[in-house]
Amino acid sequence: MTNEEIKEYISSLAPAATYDETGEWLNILVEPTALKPLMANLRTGKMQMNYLFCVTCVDFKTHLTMVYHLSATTHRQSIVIKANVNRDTPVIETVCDIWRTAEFLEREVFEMFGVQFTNHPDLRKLILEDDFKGFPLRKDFEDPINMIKL
Amino acid sequence: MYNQTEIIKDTSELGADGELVINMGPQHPATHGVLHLVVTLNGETIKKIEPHLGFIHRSIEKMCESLTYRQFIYVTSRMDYLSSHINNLGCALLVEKGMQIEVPERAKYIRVILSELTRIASHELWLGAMAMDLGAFTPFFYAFREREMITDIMEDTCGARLTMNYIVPGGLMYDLHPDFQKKVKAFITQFKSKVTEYEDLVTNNIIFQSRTKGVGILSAEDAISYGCTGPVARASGVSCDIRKIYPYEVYDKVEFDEVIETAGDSFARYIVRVKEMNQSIRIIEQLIDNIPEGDFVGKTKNVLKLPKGEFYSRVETARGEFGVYVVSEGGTTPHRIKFRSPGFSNLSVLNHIAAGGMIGDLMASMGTLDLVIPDIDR
Amino acid sequence: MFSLEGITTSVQDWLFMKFNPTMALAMECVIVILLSISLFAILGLILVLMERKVAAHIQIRLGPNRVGPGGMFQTVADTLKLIMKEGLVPDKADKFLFNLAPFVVMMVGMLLLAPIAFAKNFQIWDINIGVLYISAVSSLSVIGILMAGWASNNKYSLLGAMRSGAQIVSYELSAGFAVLTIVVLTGSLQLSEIVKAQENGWWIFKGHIPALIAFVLYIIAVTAETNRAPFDLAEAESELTAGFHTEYSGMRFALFFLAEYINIFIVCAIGATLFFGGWMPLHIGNWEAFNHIMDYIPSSVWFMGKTFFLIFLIMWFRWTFPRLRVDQLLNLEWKYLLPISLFNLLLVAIIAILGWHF
Amino acid sequence: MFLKDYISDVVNGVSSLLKGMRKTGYYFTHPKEIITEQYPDNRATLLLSERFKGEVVMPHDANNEHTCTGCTACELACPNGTIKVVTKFEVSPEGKKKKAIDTLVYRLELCTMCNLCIVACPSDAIKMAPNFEHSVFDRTKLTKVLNQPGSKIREGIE
Repeated sequence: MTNEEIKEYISSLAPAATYDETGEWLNILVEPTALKPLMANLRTGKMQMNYLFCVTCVDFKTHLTMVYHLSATTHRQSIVIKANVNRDTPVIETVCDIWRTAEFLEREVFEMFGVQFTNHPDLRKLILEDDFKGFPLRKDFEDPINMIKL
Repeated sequence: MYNQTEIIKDTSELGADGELVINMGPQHPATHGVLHLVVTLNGETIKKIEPHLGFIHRSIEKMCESLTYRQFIYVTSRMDYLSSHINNLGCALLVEKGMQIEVPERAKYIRVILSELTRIASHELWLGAMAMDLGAFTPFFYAFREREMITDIMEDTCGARLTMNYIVPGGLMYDLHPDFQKKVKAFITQFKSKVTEYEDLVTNNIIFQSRTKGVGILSAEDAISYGCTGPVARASGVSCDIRKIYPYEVYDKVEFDEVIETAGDSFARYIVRVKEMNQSIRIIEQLIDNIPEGDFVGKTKNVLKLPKGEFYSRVETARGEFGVYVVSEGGTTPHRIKFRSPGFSNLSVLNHIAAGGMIGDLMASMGTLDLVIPDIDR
Repeated sequence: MFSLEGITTSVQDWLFMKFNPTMALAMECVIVILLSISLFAILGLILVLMERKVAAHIQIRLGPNRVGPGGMFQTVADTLKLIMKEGLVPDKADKFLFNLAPFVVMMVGMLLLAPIAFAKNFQIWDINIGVLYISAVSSLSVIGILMAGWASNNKYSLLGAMRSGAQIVSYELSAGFAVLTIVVLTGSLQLSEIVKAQENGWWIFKGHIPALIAFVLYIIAVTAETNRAPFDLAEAESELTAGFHTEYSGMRFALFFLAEYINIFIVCAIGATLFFGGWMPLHIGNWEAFNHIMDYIPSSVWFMGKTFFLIFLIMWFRWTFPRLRVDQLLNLEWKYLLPISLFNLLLVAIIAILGWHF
Repeated sequence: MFLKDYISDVVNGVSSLLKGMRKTGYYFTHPKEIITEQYPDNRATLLLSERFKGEVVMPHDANNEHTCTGCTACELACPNGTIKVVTKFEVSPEGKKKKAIDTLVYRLELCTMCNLCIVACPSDAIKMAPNFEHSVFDRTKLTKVLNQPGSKIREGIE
């Protein structure tokens, strides 16, 4: 599939999507609300994206961006799905019922960035202790004891 | 003299249906580090395993945000310390890709040879540690004898035995040690003569086979869905070798087979790793005599600045696909860096494959997942 | 020829000459108790060192080599350390049972010492049901292990103790059957009779293949009974940290440790008695000259040599094999060892009735 | 053929176990294969690779001169803040002011032996020494001053 075909296909699923082809792979920016149906379609539809190899979040100081790297073990074409979420109350729907690996990756994003994943079966802290305050990977996180400014 | 009912209450904290919750780890002989598993048992049968991570979490991703593109490579040695060289390579590839740095051919060959040596060393350690999990202590020492030869080679060439940091963006830190080729050849001869020992002691052993065959079965669909990579996924019949799919460095010039088993049980994972060692030997044999002359490091600018944008590079470590995702704002340090560690995804499958088995099966499943805890926690 | 028999009889004569019979008997008891305790201590030291050296050489290492010449006093130093160490009792443990358990295990070992013939005519108690006595008493050690596991108030200990219970109860059977084959061949339960029956050749040679099979079964079963690898599920290091003695430290742990090695010694001594003729030198049929030369080696050396050979065999197992899983352990007993040993007993009975053995 | 399978199971199992025992038995009876190194005793003959990254040192020649110009390249290259260069201005006989090092503080307890400072150094003033016995009883002893007291920069190094 060429990038044009993918774009066409995704536009039919999520009309509001915007595209960015400057990087190595096709980047697709969608609305957080449109993410879940799109993902479900990408997994089961004609793209058959069965391999979610990276889920992460980036703090752009004005907003958070969820980044999903998708690929397929059959045709090996990778695409990147992004969704901007609000920094104060970041909420997005989980994809861990589509790809099981997302369960742990989303738990990590939850504790490091504070993104709330709705319908996640077990959204607890995975790495940090339960009473940890703050979201360490956000840019404004301050820890005067453990972070040494050089 | 004692009140029996009181002791029952204190001893076992029996849950509903007589469940027994035990904490395996953070200090437990089988978790090889500081992994904490909360295991719910019903008699000897495991009902649920819940990993608790973070005992060696150093927030390497946050640290890297304040390190330059030259400096952040050395931190990655501390993640998967058993394949530190390959981790370094992944990061260097990302910087080279982002800045279009030309790497000399000689450096590429050396990088691949050292990667494969690292892979063998990692698998050797895994083999010993896994046999130890299953109660056989002796293979550990035999495996370490061969591994010691590799660490000696690493020490000669890279100056360190575990956290090499031999790779810099654009090439290598310094040239090969003059004895390198001789020593690698000596290692290959030694390894080939000793590999039958593992077969006698471990592979063909009836107890080992009955402990691992049919234990911890992972289907191909689940392997993909859980994001498993490396030998874990290949044992389930999923082709996922980055060296074959997206060849980097000189992997497209060498002949080797991607080892794939279909059973998906612990024994298949074991066999995949043992066969992979032989494939690594095959790669080294093809390259060791053909290292081209030339520079070992390409021309790079003094200050490395990645252009604005996003970059992703991946390599095949001993445990699977290691990915580096960098968001750059154009400065000397990354804006956000994310390491896709193979161990993290491989760990998430543990509950799926070990629940329903016995405590002894948990050791076989966990051992063959080859978990390195600093890699998982990062 | 040097003989221990002379010493024992002269000591006995002297005691009976000096004191009245009751007093002399009491004195003899005290001497025997002291001797067996010191034997325990010495055996513990030797066997632990031997295990470490065997393990080291199998694992291409040197083993202990710093304390004394060639590391000879390493175990003495270890014992000193264990004696000095504080014996912790976990909170909420059942203190009485917790303290009692190591002694129960230890006492079983001591009781088993009674019928063993260490040399010609050197035996504490030549009981006429010796073999039966051994089978009966050796199964008592499981009580001590269960006590330890239960009283520790630790989940790992409990799991280990339960495993050990299942294991010892089932392997008791095939060990018993293996012993019975020799009883059938000899026609006596008395250990001295069994040894005497091997005057013209050991049972393992005289009893044809069934005796060999019985020996293999016996070794496997007693390895399991003494909780040794590959059947060390009760302490399975990588699964249950240390199993039933997870919470034990200091001298209490040392007693468990000692009892393990004493148990190995005892089962190997019995194995040597049953299959290798105990203190009986290697005799081959009517080769008078050969038999005569063999007689020159003291009987105690023969006994110890055979016992230590069997101990080495069990250590060799430990450092070669992986551990079985608990269900496989029981499968092995009920599906393989027990049917084979029943069949084997039948074969031996036929051989014994028809008089085919030498 | 249940019985046949049963017997072949037993025979195969036992033979696989015996093979393993033969291997371990071989090593037990061949003490020459032992690979133990008696560490503190063999210190005199211990071979360490010359590239071994043990600690950062600053070589001085016979005249107590080093080649460090105090350019702080190593300090900038270090990821952990292990090296601290304290500079001073020396007045040469001609009256020119020249930058030179006062002390080069090296904190071994922070160092990860990544070798980046050595690569960054333009005048090869520092190098890695193959020394791995770093244990001390007092942590402050791990903070070292690399330039020897009274040392000065070699002539001709800019």
